[in-house]
Amino acid sequence: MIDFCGIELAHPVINASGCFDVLAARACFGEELIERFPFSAYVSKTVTLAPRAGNPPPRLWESAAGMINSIGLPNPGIEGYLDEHLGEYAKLGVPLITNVMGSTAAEFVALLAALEDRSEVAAIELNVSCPNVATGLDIGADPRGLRLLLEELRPLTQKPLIVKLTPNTADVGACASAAEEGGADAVSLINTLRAMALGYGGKPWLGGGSGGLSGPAIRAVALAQVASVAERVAIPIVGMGGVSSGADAAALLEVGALLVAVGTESFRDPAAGARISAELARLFAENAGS
Amino acid sequence: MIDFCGIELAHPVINASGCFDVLAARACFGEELIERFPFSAYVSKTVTLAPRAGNPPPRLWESAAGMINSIGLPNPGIEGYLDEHLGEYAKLGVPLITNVMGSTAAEFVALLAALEDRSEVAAIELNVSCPNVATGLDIGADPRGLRLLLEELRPLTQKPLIVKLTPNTADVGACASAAEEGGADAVSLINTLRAMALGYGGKPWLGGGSGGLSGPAIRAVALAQVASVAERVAIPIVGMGGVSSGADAAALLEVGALLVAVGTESFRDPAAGARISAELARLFAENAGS
Amino acid sequence: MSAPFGRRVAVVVSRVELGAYVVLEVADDATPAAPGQFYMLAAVERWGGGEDERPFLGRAISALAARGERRVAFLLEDVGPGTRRLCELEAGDDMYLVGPLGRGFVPPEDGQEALLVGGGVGIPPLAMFQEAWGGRALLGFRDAQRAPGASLFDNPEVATDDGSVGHHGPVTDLLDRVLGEGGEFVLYGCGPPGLLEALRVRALRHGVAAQLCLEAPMACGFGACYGCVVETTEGYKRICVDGPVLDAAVLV
Amino acid sequence: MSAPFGRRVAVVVSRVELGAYVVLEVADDATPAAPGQFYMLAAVERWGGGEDERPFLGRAISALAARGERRVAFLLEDVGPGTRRLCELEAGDDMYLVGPLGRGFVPPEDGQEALLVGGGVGIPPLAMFQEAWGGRALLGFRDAQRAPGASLFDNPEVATDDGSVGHHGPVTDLLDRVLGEGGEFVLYGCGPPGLLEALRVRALRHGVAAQLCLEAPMACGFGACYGCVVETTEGYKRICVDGPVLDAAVLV
Ligand SMILES: Cc1cc2nc3c(=O)[nH]c(=O)nc-3n(C[C@H](O)[C@H](O)[C@H](O)COP(=O)(O)OP(=O)(O)OC[C@H]3O[C@@H](n4cnc5c(N)ncnc54)[C@H](O)[C@@H]3O)c2cc1C
Ligand SMILES: Cc1cc2nc3c(=O)[nH]c(=O)nc-3n(C[C@H](O)[C@H](O)[C@H](O)COP(=O)(O)OP(=O)(O)OC[C@H]3O[C@@H](n4cnc5c(N)ncnc54)[C@H](O)[C@@H]3O)c2cc1C
Ligand SMILES: Cc1cc2nc3c(=O)[nH]c(=O)nc-3n(C[C@H](O)[C@H](O)[C@H](O)COP(=O)(O)O)c2cc1C
Ligand SMILES: Cc1cc2nc3c(=O)[nH]c(=O)nc-3n(C[C@H](O)[C@H](O)[C@H](O)COP(=O)(O)O)c2cc1C
Ligand code: FES
Ligand code: FES
Repeated sequence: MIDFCGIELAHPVINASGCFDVLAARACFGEELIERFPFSAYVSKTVTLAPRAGNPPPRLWESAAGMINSIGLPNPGIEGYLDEHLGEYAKLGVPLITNVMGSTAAEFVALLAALEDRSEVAAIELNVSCPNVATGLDIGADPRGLRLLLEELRPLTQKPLIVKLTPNTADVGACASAAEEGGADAVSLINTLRAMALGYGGKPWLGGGSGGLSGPAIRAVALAQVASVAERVAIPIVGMGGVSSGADAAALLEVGALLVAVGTESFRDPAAGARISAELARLFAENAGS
Repeated sequence: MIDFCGIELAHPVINASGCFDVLAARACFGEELIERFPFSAYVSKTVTLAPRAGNPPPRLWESAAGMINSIGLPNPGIEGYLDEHLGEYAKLGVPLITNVMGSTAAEFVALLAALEDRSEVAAIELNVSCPNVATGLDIGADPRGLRLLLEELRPLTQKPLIVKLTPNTADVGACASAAEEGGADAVSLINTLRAMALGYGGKPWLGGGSGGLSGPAIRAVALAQVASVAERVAIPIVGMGGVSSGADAAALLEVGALLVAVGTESFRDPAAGARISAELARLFAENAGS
Repeated sequence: MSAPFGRRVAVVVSRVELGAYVVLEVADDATPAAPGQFYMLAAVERWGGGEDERPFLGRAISALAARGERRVAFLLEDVGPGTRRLCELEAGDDMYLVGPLGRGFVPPEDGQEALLVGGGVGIPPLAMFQEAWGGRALLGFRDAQRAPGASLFDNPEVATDDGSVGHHGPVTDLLDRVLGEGGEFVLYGCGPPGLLEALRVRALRHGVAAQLCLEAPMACGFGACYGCVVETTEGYKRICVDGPVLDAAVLV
Repeated sequence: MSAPFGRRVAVVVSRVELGAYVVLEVADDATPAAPGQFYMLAAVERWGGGEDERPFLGRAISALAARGERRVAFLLEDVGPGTRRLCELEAGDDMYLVGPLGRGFVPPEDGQEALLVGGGVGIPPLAMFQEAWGGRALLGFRDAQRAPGASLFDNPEVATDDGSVGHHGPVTDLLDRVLGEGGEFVLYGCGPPGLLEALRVRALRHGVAAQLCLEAPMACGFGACYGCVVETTEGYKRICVDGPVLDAAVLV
């Protein structure tokens, strides 16, 4: 059992926000999904105050050892989320983490208020890092602003606050440290790297213009950022970015993460989380034996 | 012919700094290297005031669709460069660009002074972005500091100044714009992304601890950064990062680069520059025809 | 009926070339697919390292037939690094399989005649449809290299762009003739975007129902990434879970 | 003699398994390699998509022999994604080739006896050396699967770690015996780092010259990246251009 901000988790592998929709997956894979649920906690896709349709298609581009997405945070808004999704997620039997994004501090305040008396929500992840929405980036990339935001939000909730940092910054350690000073209970990283692709005729391919790079291509960047954050903060770290094997997960844990999140690899293998957590357990057992 | 800061170039493909050592290449490939020289200009490896041995090995790690290097800027120092290298480079018959890095403004001043009356040097590239050396990063990631540096350096030389921006920053457009305001004649990007790899036993593999990611893995990040810089500056842009084909080069030109630099792909194919420039010419001819 | 959770390894049992197409048969004893459903496929070995260092993600490929027992077949055309690698696979090679996925076609009601209108590599769902529920097949191909795809159907009517086989012109010429004859038709379409749009317009014009099997770049195929959306009268819909078969009436 | 500039495509003309090793012969009419020189190799198709989405860079592989005319041969052991892919290549497959590269061995002077001490997949430069200039071969292998590598030599003396073939123990046991016999020796070594270090120490102790063929991860093979350095008495040296063969006396 792992103690993550007071939440007990069966193993260190969770999903990355926006990379696993349990409702859709259940429709595809039936009860087997629940019986063999691959993650020790379930992180929701980013929820905003008002519903969002997301970006116009095309939303995907396959790149060298990775992909670029410009999904644009489609979600039913906090009300729709609470009314339609949360009850379903609760059936999973694992702790739930709700990922939220506001474009102003006031929006974050309202999001936290809406979640506060929902006991199904074990923790809240603050997305201050989405490269597709200008505001998320700006707050997350500026240490001072990030600290002020956390100082404002921290007193408003009993639930642990996880800050999802932006990787598109000069000094991610400084941002993590600012989040910690502001009262964050944990940090998670990395989100996607700002990226772009052109289609036919040299026009931007993605409907959203640019997007975010994920997958093995960013793995080594994630490792460096997690390592530098670990040198700066004492709060738990959720490491992610290109994890596709137990060895990748072990590397993130080695440099200081407490949990590991799997995003893109779940697209290639829906049960990747379970495979990675099994590989990780095997690696630990081998090391313990030697 | 392309006019790059007043320098005439036969085609838009040059080498990325630190990715092609003509002296060694000539020893390997003989005169054919000179006869079929793949680049329209030759950019030196970064030169510093004092000689540097570089980082302890291992210096390389192969990653998904790319590589991480922690070379650590070995170079003979500006005197050694001027005495032993520059004369040899001059035999190439293409314009020479000298890439320099100082760890203080005073060092940059001294480097510029040393180059000023060497007519072989057509332009100077200022490396304010090397992720292996703390100072380079700091100057390049902070727009204000970068502008001040340029304001100090600009009056000291007649030669065009190209600022090699760091990609490890929140807003590369702001940095580019600051460089332009400070008097830069061109900007070049992207340098390698800060990255890390672990070897056996979970210890950092690279002798330098961390390193820089290059190759196709960073291509889509490079395209996004070049595009955002192009929206902010009017000075010429040298685009690079993961270019391995004429199509990759065309994409960088499409979003606003005037020249394209080839780094890692030259390791896989020493004559890659020539192949890419030929592919680019073919693409242009096709588009002109259609 | 749901798909097994996760990605499984399946063995290619046969590889047959059908003109420009490749038909792979794969051993699999999971739930059989319904017409219009698809799988996410990848080669186990060497998935990557092609053009632009791709493929990386799995590729959505329609079930062609659940031939005999414990088999699923696919029809492939080499159009890029992913299909190229899949087309290379030989009997005995391993493949990753996720599926069957998505919502397939709804069969016609009594008294309705199913018109199956397919273009190029879009024919597999229709071949499976015809096997299950019958229907009249109108098929369009680019040329004689692709027209052999028609051999997967009973009594197909064929058109080719270059006139090398069957009618010289678009498959919609055949459709317009049939629609002109009158009858209680339902259209079932699968093929390139232009063909689907032509079917949507004809369905509207003739007041007949049409079920169209759509395509989009997909990262996951099971609703996880929200990448494969198409605009509908009810907002963006994920093709992989709300489709790939959608009623033409909801498309905008 | 310099290598052709750039990467060229060469065709594999034969593939032979030699125990756990694979010998590939490739058609190439460039400058022949000298003993100790190497090439940067990559498969033209599907270089990538293996373990950890590798290989990406070319792989440094020693010339084994310039057998007959316009041929170059390589000895490979599958130790990772790059060598695995190269080992897979069959006659008729295309390979990218850069080289020959680096500085090879300097032949012994008159009156000196060359002792060729090789370990495992490090034997190719020594096989080529013996073909060109003779010498007494002392070879160490892990086991009987690898010992067939000795068939590339004339009159080799063999040791294996598991004693399955020849002497049971390290190849340095054989060397110590020969050195004990006395004579005007020069050591030529190639193999794993531990063996090279053992040779360096013995060369020092016995006051004999030793030329060691070193290894390091290489990105380019032609001095461009500065990635392959080894520490010497004169500072860091690039193994690809200042080596791969270095005088043991300069190593620290
Ligand atoms: C439900 C469904 C069923 C399908 N059934 C079949 C089938 O039965 N048989 C069959 O052969 N095909 C089928 N397809 C189509 C097939 O999945 C796609 O053509 C697939 O993307 C081909 O991959 P590729 O690597 O071969 O080609 P790609 O290089 O991926 O090219 C295919 C198209 O994708 C776009 N594209 C190009 N580069 C990129 C990139 N880097 N990132 C994203 N998009 C890019 C372009 O529009 C291009 O024309 C189906 C698709 C769907 C959604
Ligand atoms: C001059 C020279 C001559 C050589 N001659 C031969 C020869 O004739 N035959 C032969 O079989 N081999 C030869 N080698 C060795 C061969 O080039 C290497 O073993 C090669 O790296 C194998 O690549 P791989 O992908 O198969 O294995 P890798 O996975 O690259 O593993 C090989 C070693 O590289 C390191 N490594 C592991 N992962 C990485 C990574 N991601 N990035 C960087 N390093 C990593 C580890 O130390 C590992 O043991 C030679 C090497 C040199 C320098
Ligand atoms: C399709 C897609 C959608 C994503 N949506 C979200 C999101 O809604 N909120 C969020 O915080 N991160 C989102 N992310 C980022 C991931 O959570 C993760 O940080 C990133 O993808 C890196 O991990 P990976 O390489 O394992 O995918 C998304 C990533 C992808 C690929
Ligand atoms: C081995 C290696 C050494 C490099 N050395 C330098 C250097 O000395 N100075 C510099 O400004 N950039 C250096 N770079 C960065 C490249 O010039 C280039 O910005 C980067 O590699 C991205 O391009 P690529 O993906 O085409 O390699 C180096 C890159 C590599 C891979
Ligand atoms: S392909 Fe991922 S949601 Fe449809
Ligand atoms: S391998 Fe690049 S310098 Fe030696």
